[in-house]
Amino acid sequence: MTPPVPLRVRQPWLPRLVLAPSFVLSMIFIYGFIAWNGYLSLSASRLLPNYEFVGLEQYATLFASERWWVAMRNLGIFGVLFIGLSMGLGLLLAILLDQKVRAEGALRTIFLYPMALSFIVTGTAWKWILNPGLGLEHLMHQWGFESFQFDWLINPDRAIYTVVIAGVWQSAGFVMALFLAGLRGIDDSIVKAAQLDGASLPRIYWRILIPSLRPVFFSTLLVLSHIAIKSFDLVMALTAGGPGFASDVPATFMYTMAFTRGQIGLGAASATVMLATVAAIVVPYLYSELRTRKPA
Amino acid sequence: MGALSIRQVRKAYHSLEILKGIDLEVEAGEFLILVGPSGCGKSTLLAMIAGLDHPTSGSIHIGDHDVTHALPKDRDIAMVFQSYALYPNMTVADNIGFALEMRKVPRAEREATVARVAKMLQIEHLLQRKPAALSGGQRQRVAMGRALARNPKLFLFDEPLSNLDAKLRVEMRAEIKLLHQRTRTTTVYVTHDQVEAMTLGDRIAVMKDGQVQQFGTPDDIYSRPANRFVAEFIGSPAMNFVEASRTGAHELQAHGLGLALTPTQCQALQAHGGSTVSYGLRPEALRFAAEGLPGELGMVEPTGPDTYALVDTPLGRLTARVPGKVHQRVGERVHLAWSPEHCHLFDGQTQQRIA
Amino acid sequence: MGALSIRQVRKAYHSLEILKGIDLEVEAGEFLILVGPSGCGKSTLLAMIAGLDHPTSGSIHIGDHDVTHALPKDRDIAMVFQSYALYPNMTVADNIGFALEMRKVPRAEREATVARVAKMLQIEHLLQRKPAALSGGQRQRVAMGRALARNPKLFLFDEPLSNLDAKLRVEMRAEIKLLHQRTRTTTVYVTHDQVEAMTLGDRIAVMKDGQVQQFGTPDDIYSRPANRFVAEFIGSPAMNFVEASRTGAHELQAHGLGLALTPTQCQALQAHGGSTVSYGLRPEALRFAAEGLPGELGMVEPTGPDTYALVDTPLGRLTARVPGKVHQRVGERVHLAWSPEHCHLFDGQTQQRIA
Amino acid sequence: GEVEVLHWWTSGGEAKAATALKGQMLKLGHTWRDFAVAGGGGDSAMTVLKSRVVSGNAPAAAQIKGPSIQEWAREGVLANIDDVAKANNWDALLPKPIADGLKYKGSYVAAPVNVHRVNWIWANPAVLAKAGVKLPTTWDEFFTAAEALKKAGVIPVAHGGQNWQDFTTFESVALGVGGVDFYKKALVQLDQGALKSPTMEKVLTTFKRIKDYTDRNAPGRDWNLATAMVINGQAGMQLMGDWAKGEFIAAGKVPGKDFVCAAAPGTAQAFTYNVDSFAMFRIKNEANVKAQKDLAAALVSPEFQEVFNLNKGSIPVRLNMDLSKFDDCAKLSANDFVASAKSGGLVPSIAHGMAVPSAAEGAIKDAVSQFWNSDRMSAKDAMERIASAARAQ
Amino acid sequence: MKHLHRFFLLGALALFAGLFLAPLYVMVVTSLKDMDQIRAGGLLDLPSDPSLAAWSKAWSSACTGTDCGGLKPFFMNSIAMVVPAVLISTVLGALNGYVLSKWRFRGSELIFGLMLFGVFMPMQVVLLPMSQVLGWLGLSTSVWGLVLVHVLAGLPSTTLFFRNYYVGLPDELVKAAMIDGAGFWRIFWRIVLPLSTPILVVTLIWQFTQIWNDFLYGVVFTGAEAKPVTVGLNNLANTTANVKEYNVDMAAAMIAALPTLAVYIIAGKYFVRGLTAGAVKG
Ligand SMILES: Nc1ncnc2c1ncn2[C@@H]1O[C@H](COP(=O)(O)OP(=O)(O)OP(=O)(O)O)[C@@H](O)[C@H]1O
Ligand SMILES: Nc1ncnc2c1ncn2[C@@H]1O[C@H](COP(=O)(O)OP(=O)(O)OP(=O)(O)O)[C@@H](O)[C@H]1O
Ligand SMILES: [Mg+2]
Ligand SMILES: [Mg+2]
Repeated sequence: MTPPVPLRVRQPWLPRLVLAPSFVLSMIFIYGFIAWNGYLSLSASRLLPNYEFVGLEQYATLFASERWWVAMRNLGIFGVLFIGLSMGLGLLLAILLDQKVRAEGALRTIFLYPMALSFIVTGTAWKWILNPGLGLEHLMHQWGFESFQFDWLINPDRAIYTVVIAGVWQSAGFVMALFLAGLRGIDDSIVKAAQLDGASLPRIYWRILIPSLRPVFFSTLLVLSHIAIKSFDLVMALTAGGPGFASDVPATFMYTMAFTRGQIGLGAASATVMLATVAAIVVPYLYSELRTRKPA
Repeated sequence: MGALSIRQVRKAYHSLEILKGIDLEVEAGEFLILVGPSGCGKSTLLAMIAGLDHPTSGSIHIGDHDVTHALPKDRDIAMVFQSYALYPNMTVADNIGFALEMRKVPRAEREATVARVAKMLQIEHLLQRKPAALSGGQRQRVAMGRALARNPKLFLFDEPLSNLDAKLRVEMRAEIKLLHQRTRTTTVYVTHDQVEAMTLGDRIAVMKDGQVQQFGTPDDIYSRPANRFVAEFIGSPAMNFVEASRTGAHELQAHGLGLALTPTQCQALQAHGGSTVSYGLRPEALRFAAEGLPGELGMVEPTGPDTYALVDTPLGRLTARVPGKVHQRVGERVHLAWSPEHCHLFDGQTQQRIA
Repeated sequence: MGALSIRQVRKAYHSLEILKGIDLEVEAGEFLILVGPSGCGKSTLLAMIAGLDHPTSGSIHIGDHDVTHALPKDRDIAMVFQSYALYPNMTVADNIGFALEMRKVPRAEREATVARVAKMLQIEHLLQRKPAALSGGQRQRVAMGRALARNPKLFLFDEPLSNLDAKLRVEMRAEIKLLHQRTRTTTVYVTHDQVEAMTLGDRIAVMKDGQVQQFGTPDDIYSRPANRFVAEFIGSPAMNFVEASRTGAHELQAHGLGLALTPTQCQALQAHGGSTVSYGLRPEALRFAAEGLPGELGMVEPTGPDTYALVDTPLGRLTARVPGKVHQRVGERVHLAWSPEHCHLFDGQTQQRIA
Repeated sequence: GEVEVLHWWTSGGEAKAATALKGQMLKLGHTWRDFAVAGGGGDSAMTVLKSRVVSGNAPAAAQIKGPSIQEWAREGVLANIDDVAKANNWDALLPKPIADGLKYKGSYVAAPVNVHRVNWIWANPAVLAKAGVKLPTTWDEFFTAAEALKKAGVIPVAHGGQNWQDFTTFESVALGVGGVDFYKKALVQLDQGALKSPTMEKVLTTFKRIKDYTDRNAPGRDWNLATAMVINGQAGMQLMGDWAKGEFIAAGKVPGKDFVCAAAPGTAQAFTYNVDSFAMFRIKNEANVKAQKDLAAALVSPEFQEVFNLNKGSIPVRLNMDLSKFDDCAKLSANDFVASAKSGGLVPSIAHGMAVPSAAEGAIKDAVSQFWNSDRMSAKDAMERIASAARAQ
Repeated sequence: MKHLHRFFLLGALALFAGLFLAPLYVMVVTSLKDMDQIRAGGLLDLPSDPSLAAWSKAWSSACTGTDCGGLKPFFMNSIAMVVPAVLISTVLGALNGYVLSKWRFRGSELIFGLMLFGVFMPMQVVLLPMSQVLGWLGLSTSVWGLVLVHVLAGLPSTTLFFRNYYVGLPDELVKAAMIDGAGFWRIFWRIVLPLSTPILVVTLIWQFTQIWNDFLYGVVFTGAEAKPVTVGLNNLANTTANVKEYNVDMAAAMIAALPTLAVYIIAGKYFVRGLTAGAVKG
């Protein structure tokens, strides 16, 4: 007679236990801090946090501040252009690389390497290249194109576009990698079927392959929009929000207010608005993502 | 001049020769089956007919045209892929209409065609769905619909049923057959399932290692396999083989037992050299009898209408296909009998058919 | 007391009831088949036997132990998955030995077992390969080897052959059967292929929508299907059905034609209420005859030993399974005949067997 | 004990000065932990300081000045160093306006190191000579000179387009054009009337005119690079505080010969001061407190004041020091300091955080910088913006 | 025709490659020039007299504040901080992903969603609260404090990566191992982890670049002794004598970038492969 099977229920506690530390830490780190920040935004905090309650005063100040609206408008311009151009360029590069090019490995690395570099590192080079007196404009003048003008960095109306250029440079390669991965994941026979159906290569991409990348578009969009919203060192390194505050974005606004201006309350208010914006984009996505991924 | 001629087609990837000189002539309206084990080059040959790949040497003709180097879109071919290759981003209707759109067929005409095809395949209610929302059988029909919308010179199918479950496979098989009976479009159909090959084909090309082993009607292939490979590959359960040696001009012996032959077989054997012979018997040629080859019942597999009985005999383990049920029990002694005209003889060395 | 008892097992995910009270008793050494269409709950039931999931109510006993809530590793079972679930990072030898290692079997003994199993399955030459370097049939064997190494109380198979091609499926089916004859380990085997179900099982449980429709020997299931669903599901090509109405206590008529019945059938019919009856005929019960039911030959599917003939008759399209070849041509007039004792009668409403 | 000192003195002259201080502390047997955070005129340093204070781990001393000292003190994180002040008689040594700036509720919480004069103009005499002009003393002269320099093919005004540099220039213009009283009213008391007066408009117009004489590459340029342009003759003049002198000296230039200095046009009678100071933070360890006090004492000691200010280009904060080692510019500065203290022309620099709380300062700085950089904004618009910025608290 | 096609394709790729490489090229070339040549202009010119002097100065003798030790000490700090931070966040991410994909329980999806939101937190928001917490823990200004911050900041993304990858591993593997008698840890260790190479590479590279390149946390949460290389670089580049030594700045920037660049060049292939293998759904 074999010994009776021990009557043990499943061990539901072990997976939970393993997840617990990360869960608790994230709860504190993410939601605790969001709450803390939310509270500060309702306080009179200036140089250091204090807890004198002032209601929505900081928000009133924030929404009355011209600089804030410049920052928001810049985020709009930057967000749209940065996301649009990164996607466009990334997709173009992915398609070009998808044509069985011999040097694919090397080219991929070249397009991808900006990801590896922090703007603390490349900011100097970029500032230099974009500076009319030293960089591209200067170079063109030296080459004899005297009328060439490229002074966006110092033009308050254009400065934000230089940030876009640098941002696209940094992110396009990553987008390319994502799209390339997506393209490689598409069943080969679909292309063959389309060839038999009489479609030319550009049409195959346009009508079939690119539309099939829809899920990749969504994840890329998500990644890029959060880069756009969080973009901080990009702006800091390139223009520091200047000239004046012409290229300020919410992230730099928040930083300046909270840390160099001694208006922590105002900074916290702007951070809350930023978080709300992020949440408005991300939460619906996460929701749908988690719903559709129910175990099949 | 046939509808499709494949002449001395060879294909090598680097130094590896995949196709070793294929010759096939397909008549207009014929249903040709390419069958063979995995990796024998069926898909490669099909890709070359479609123009998705190009032969290293040899030529391919469709009707009167040499299309060896023509682009796929200029060949007027429709193909159903093993994976269906439906365009995931388009609705069923767009999938079916895509080829027409590419050929600049006016919208109204296109829609009429899609509707007609959908009706024929009974997928009208699915037209607005995306492929992801279809079941396996439905996808298979859409893939067929895509091909049918075109009314091409040639249909190519690459194992279109291999992803389906047994039940659906039988149904779809019948549908494809009916379809062909209706449209009479020349068709090349790849499979490695020998039942599909037998039931669908007007003619069958059995391939192995990049070579055609036999090219003939299903009946030819089944009743007069050209060599031992074909004999073993076609038919389920597979043919039983007994290795026999010649003890006289027209006498065969295996494990000390003489094997009976018909006069025709004797003649053929006599005309043939070689010292060993493979003696093949299909399971349905064997029957239980009161006397004959004695053996012990090793296993019984009832399938419903028939039962497969595995019998251990002095000639080795033989499978018999018995109609209805087997009443003997495993381990019991039984006797197997067969008429010599049902046996197949192959040369022991070359494996080629003798009779 | 059986080797495995499943008692009133129910399973619901949220509000959806997947299993609706399953009762099964399996004797020691028996080979039980669970068969049914996709989504009927076969895998769910198997997972509960394995302990990978737990019933909402009811209990499961292995031998004398209630294992309803025991952990998988404490149940002493081995399972072969449809996808094989070989550990891709381990060699074949490690795959086979993993369970023993987990049970702290000493290395020497483990190696001996792996060697023995590998020998039995003829995969000795593959022991150092990774699963990725194996063909489908080889993988299947390794998956079996993994189960065999354990010598468990119970074997569970979840559609182990459905990924194989037709040829290999037949071979592996025979191997599994032989293995069971050798080891006599109690086995539960899930499939939706009715040929596998018929050939392998000592007993078969036909499931549909989370309920057992019939539980009996293959012969029972094939010859005396409990309801129309079972009759249609088991057998390929499927049983032909004619919807008939009762014109008297024991007279049936369809499309104006009277249908012959045996006296036993008449009695059963008489004892039974209901106004409509499904009249079922297996394809092999039909044969071509000089007279009988007239019809037109719609399609011919030769499979080698038999031919399926689809005949359009006043009673609808009927499939006949004819031994050997069919010499009539498509479109020709033929007559079908059958003996009444081969027909099955089901109630038109409840679909339950009458006779 | 150990002193950790947070500062952003990382550039040439400043770094030498910091090294001098370190030397002193080492001599007293303390350990010096240098906590330099470069960049952004102390912006990054402030961020770090805040997080350090929040985490309860403040450095012993940090470079803080002006009203910020009171702001920090109000948060209750600064240490009382009255005992050091008394022992060294600071009340007598330091000019009253400056001493008041270092106190919170009557107690010293910070130690001063120097006085910077912000309203300076620097020039390269060789370049001026080439263009045939002399160092301007009024704004009219300034623009004449600038025009001549431009003709001569040099950049008239070296400027770094960072907002604090724009603001520094603005402040000098305001003082020169509007005079001391206007400056006090508008930029210290933030009087709305003064901020919206015609004087203010004139100040802004003058300020904006300067931009025409700067080069296009100015944006983002560091001040010391602008100074370097004067040093190597690329540019003629620079409006910048006296720390610029440190760069001239560090480059081996001799005052009066290789470069010349003067009060910014129209401000000879006034003195905008920028006092660097170290606020002392509350720390726990006894030994470290001792070191901290020694640091405070050392900062005001004559030896350090001399060494430090010689390097930094500023003048000692102690009155009555022997200035024999100092150069002419410094001597001029020291004289004006004493004189303007008497005449009431001593005003705090708004651009360097000496005049108004940081929030108002920042908001005005934004407005000024925006005006400087925008080609479309009129002086009137700018005035409105500055006035409304001044209401920020 | 076909060749023309190819020509344009390669031309376009080469053009883009040139544009992408330009900043790096400028940095490298400038770091090898001497100051005279830099002043003469010619951004794209090759160095007339290439020398590594600027590199060696940036590495070991450039000054910031009162220190003249170059980047070397900062570099070492970075290594000491990056290695544990990357390893810990990766291991935790792998465990979380394992639980969230293979051992789901009621509410685990919600937990995942809540954690995932952290990916989108603007980093400035956490500076002050984090300082407070580190102060309470007594970890402010220590390397371990910074490691903790990076682990926390990286956890949402590493969890996301692993979870999405593990979702793609067949559940049957885990079930088979359970039946074979392996428990939670053994399944992870013996089955799941050995199959994680592609995603491990992606995560390691990702975390390494994120953490190595971080400036804000580095400057805020470190004391005088533990500052990472980005902070050193920033101080160095913003520390100017009367002449701005662009060559030294660029050399310093290159030194600071070298490890991440090397990682991308050596392992970039696996990065893309790993993305294909499961980090992107698509
Ligand atoms: N691009 C290629 N390069 C090298 N070898 C190839 C290539 N394509 C196919 N092969 C090889 O050619 C042989 C034939 O392949 P093919 O796909 O035609 O086989 P098949 O008969 O269709 O098999 P299956 O039934 O498995 O589909 C295989 O051995 C395969 O490995
Ligand atoms: N975790 C789950 N949550 C909700 N529904 C489930 C879950 N697992 C299975 N089901 C549902 O239970 C039903 C039975 O599933 P099961 O896998 O047992 O079917 P099956 O008989 O094995 O089918 P197949 O032959 O396709 O393998 C299906 O409808 C399935 O969608
Ligand atoms: Mg194939
Ligand atoms: Mg299943």
